[in-house]
Amino acid sequence: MEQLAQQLVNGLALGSIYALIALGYTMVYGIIQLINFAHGDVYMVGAYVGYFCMVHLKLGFVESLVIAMAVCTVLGVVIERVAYKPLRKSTRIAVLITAIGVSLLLEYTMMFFVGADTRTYGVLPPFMEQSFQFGGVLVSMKQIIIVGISVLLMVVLQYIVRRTKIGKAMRAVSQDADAARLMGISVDNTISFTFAIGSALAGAAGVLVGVYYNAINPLMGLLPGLKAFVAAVFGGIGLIPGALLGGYFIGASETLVAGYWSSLYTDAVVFAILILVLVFKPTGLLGKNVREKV
Amino acid sequence: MKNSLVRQALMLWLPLVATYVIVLLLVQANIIDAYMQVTLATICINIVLAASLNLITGFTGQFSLGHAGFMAIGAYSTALVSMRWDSVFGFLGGLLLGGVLAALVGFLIGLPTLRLRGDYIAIATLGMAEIIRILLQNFEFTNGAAGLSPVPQYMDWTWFFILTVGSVMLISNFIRSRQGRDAIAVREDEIAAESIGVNTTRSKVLAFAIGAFFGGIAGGMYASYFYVIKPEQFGFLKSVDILVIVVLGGLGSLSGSVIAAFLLAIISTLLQPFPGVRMILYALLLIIIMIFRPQGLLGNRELSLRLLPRFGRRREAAASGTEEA
Amino acid sequence: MSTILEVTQLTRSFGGLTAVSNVDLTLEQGELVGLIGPNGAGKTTVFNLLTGVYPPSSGTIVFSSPGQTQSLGGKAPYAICRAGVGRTFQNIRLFKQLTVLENVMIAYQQNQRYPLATSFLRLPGFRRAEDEIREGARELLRVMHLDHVADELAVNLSYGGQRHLEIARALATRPTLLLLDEPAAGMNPTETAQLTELIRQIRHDFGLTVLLIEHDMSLVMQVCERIYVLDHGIVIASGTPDEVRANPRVIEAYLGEEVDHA
Amino acid sequence: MKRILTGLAAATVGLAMLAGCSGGGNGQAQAPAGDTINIGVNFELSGDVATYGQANVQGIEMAAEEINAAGGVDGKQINLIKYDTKSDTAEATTLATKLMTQDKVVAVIGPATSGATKATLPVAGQNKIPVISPSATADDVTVDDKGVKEYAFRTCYSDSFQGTAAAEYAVKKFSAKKAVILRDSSNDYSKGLADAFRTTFTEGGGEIVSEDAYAKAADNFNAVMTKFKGQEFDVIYLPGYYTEAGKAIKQARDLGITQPILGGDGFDSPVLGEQAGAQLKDVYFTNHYSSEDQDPKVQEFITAFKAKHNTDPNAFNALGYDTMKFVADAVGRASEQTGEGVQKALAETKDFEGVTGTFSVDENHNAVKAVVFVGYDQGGALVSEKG
Repeated sequence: MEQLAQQLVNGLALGSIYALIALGYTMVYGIIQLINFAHGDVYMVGAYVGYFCMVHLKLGFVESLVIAMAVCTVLGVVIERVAYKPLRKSTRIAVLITAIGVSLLLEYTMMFFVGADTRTYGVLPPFMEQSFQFGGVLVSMKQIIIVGISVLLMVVLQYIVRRTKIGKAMRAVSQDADAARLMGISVDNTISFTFAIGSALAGAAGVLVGVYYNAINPLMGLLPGLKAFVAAVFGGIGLIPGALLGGYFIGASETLVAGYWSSLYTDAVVFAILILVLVFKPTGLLGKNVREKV
Repeated sequence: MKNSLVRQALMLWLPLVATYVIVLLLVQANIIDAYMQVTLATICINIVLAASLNLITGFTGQFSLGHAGFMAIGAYSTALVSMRWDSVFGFLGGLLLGGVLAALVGFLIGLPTLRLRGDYIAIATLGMAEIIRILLQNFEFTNGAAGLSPVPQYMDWTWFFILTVGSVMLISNFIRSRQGRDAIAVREDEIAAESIGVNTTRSKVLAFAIGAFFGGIAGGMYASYFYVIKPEQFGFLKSVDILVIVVLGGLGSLSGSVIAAFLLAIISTLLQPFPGVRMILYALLLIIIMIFRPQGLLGNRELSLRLLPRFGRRREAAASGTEEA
Repeated sequence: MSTILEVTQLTRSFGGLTAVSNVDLTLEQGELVGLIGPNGAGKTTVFNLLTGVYPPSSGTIVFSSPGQTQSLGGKAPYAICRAGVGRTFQNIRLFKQLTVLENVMIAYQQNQRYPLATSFLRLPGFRRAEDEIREGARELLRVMHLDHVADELAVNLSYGGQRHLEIARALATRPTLLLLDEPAAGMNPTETAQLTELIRQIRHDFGLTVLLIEHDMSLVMQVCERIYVLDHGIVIASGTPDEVRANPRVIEAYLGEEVDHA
Repeated sequence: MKRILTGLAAATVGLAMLAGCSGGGNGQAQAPAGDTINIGVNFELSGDVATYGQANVQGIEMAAEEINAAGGVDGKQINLIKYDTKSDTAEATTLATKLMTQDKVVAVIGPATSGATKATLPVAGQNKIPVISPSATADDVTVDDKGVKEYAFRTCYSDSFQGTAAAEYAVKKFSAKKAVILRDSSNDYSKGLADAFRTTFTEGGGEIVSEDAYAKAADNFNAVMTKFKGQEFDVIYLPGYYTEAGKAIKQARDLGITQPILGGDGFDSPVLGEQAGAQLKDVYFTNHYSSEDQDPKVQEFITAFKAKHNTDPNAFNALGYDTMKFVADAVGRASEQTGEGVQKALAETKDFEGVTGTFSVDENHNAVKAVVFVGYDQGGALVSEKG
């Protein structure tokens, strides 16, 4: 029982990170139906910016987090404007290949400058190294920070999407871009804004992971990126609550599989669950079936 | 009619045999040196991979991100069988077994998932390939992460030629047949295809399984040439590499796939002297090509899945009435 | 004359919305029947139910072809097509990037099977089977006056040409019942007149029963022997063109919409 | 048919272009033959295992610069021709072929990993050019059931050697009766070490109470460590690389697991300490040398490396460095400057004094050298012990 609780706490922290990345995936997919494979690498860049701020500029955790988010925001918008916008009218598969190109470009440009070797965030402020015992379950301050910041960001996101003008524009464009354009919404700006928000969240996830595991490298974005995408599909791609659900579900199932069976099979189980979900509920757990007009 | 059949057969086989003989002689004379032979081998494998994925993604319109999984099945079958029965029959048996197993997995995975819409199939196939890789990494008989070696090398220019040309011709024959046109109809408009009596699920699963079969064959070619196979070689990035060839050449253009396989080999060779920035240049090239030529090298015409280049058809139609090559 | 199609109490709802409600409809062998109604009346949904695009929520569809009577409800579209029901689409669904000939060939080949091995290995019989398919398809193109554009891409045809091609493709499946969804939409009066003649002719030549959705009232009144009128998913009237024209409920339903045509 | 013709035409053009660009394709400037010795450097510089390849190459390049600055080998400068395998074994074979047939090298150093190295060996045999890997540890890299592979060499330990040494150490130093193993499922190095450890440990009467594995680039060891925590054992054997091991150690200690953790030379990197931080306690690993070693060779290497790269060297750096010197030494002793000559000289190497130890090449082409146990005691202080 204690072990189960401990595994779930671990899963919660991991799930928060997946959820943060999955949000960016799902929003971008929702608005331009692109599987943005470069998204995991934006997360990697966020982790490196955080590293640079904390280790070289000796900034605090919060400042570093904000700077990383800001840099990633700019990066996300630049990627969208330079690489994806010219392809707005092309097939989706062409854009996908471009996304893969951007992903490789980010990975290897980063590797060119910092090398392939792992970097560490070094010694963290003492308050972050604390941990607490709750009846046999160990909860570290870092886990609390990760979950806390993730939840805070998700609340902010929800506010932006539900309550602000730009959020409404985002929803309108994802429903029907042409209709939104007729209503006077600048579709291009809305798409850029979506990339900006998604990238900021990925940047935050990067710094949180750097702090949590204290290890970053230029290829770190590939696997979490893939899994976050799985999370997004799992919950129902294009849906913000779906990304949250998917992120936490995958975090929890990974830790449980590793804890009770074998960590050899965590990824296999995650993908198997995904295939089953797709077969029985193709639009994801929260997705609605969309009827094609005949 | 008889005459034109003979003429067509000659036009098909003469250049093929000539290519085979010329390359064979050049290899003997060492004008095509060892390095070019390896590169040629890579190209042949990539042609079969790309052609088979093109059948699934380009012709049938089913977006697959898991082709490396089929390749892995073929590679491991060929390796295991030919390591046990170290003879050309062991090699061919393993190759065939690999293709059949890959097709079987393709069938089993395709049957439930091919009902899904575009991107979901991509993710389901990605998941399938990852599961295959993880299983290979953990099975005892596949020797885990260390992989299998030494795989007996049976692939030489003759086998490469036979298997590559054979695979491409079989795929091409399939596409230009009743079943192939059904598959193309599915890509063009699934609902309309159903409405005229095409069993779309059957068509998709068939194309998927055939693509998987040839993916497996390509894997076997790989295993029997490169001595060593490891699960990590068949990861997500391998699937992406294959997809890049297909898209670069043009979705729904077999000749595009062939050309793109050559082009990427040339690009790779040109980039080799720049080890530090090789991947950066490759990534930039990929982005630039997609921005300026999103439809792939062979452009709209081939992309639009004409069975023959448009002008060719016109001319032939004019020359011989109902004749179509 | 025998009944070819008998629809009873056909109902379909999407979520809370009932698009088609308790529709009864009967077609006799060889008839040419119209299905009309204002926009959003559920006409196309009836077609989609008849052809298996959606399964019905309730009700039965019984289809009789020579030697066989079967229920179509819940069958897959391709199976319904193979049973002998062909259709066209209101929002034209051609295989745009294929040639006109290929569009028809794909439909035609569904009844001209040869095994997979023949395809792969070009076994004897391949060429003959392919020639038969191609010739059969060309013949239909001639019927639909499309033979001169056989090698054009479908997407490059004129609007009228595309509508003709849809019919040719549907004919190629060798149906006994043909469902035409607004075949004259977007055509000018001359083209419509030609099409009217063509529909009559193919019905005769191919021994078809035809169910037609049409907005153009002049066409419906001219060619149809009987008419069903649908409004809000309910059959509000049926009968000969004259009877329907005189029915006050029909006039009411059409009030403000195309009254001048009616 | 048109399409096949088109394809063929393209194929012909492609071949021609390939011939064109590969003929003049040796981008590296090559001094006229006679003044230089060409040595191939065939490593994973991008892709999955770029970390190891890049680290090896740093060592190799540093050693080559030192050799050239000191006048080269027999007055000839060493010219390194470097390629990137993209962590792909097929590409490793392709590039080895290119180095041996087009670039006319006398030896190829690399790749870093066992699978890729094995994939280049048949080519080495055909062309009679030795391949020397600094870090291909799998037992069957240099020898298989047909006997020793004539053109294969390495400067690292073989897996079974290290795994066995670790198991013996666990029994001797910690009187361990029960052990758990956590290995990296995605590389054969880890599997090889784990297998050897398991065999030796159980033969000595010990018991492996639990065994699990993680995948490469894993971040989260909480789950598996939580599972281990519920078991009774004396040591953890963690035969992985520092990239994951540092995180695993930290998470284990954070969860309150206090048993000693043993590892292999994959631990040897400053990153291990940076990741584990203050939790790097009671951790020991088999290694080639200790940075504490007062041997001037070791200290000079560490100082020079730090000056150049601004960080402490790891095992890959040191092995790469030694491999270059080892190859240069053999080239200097070779009767003729050919692959065959260098192969003979390599095989005859006796008491080569490297940073990673003084070693000789045995009949199986392994570098025979002593093992050092390096570790951090319960207070986190660096300790070392000769095996």
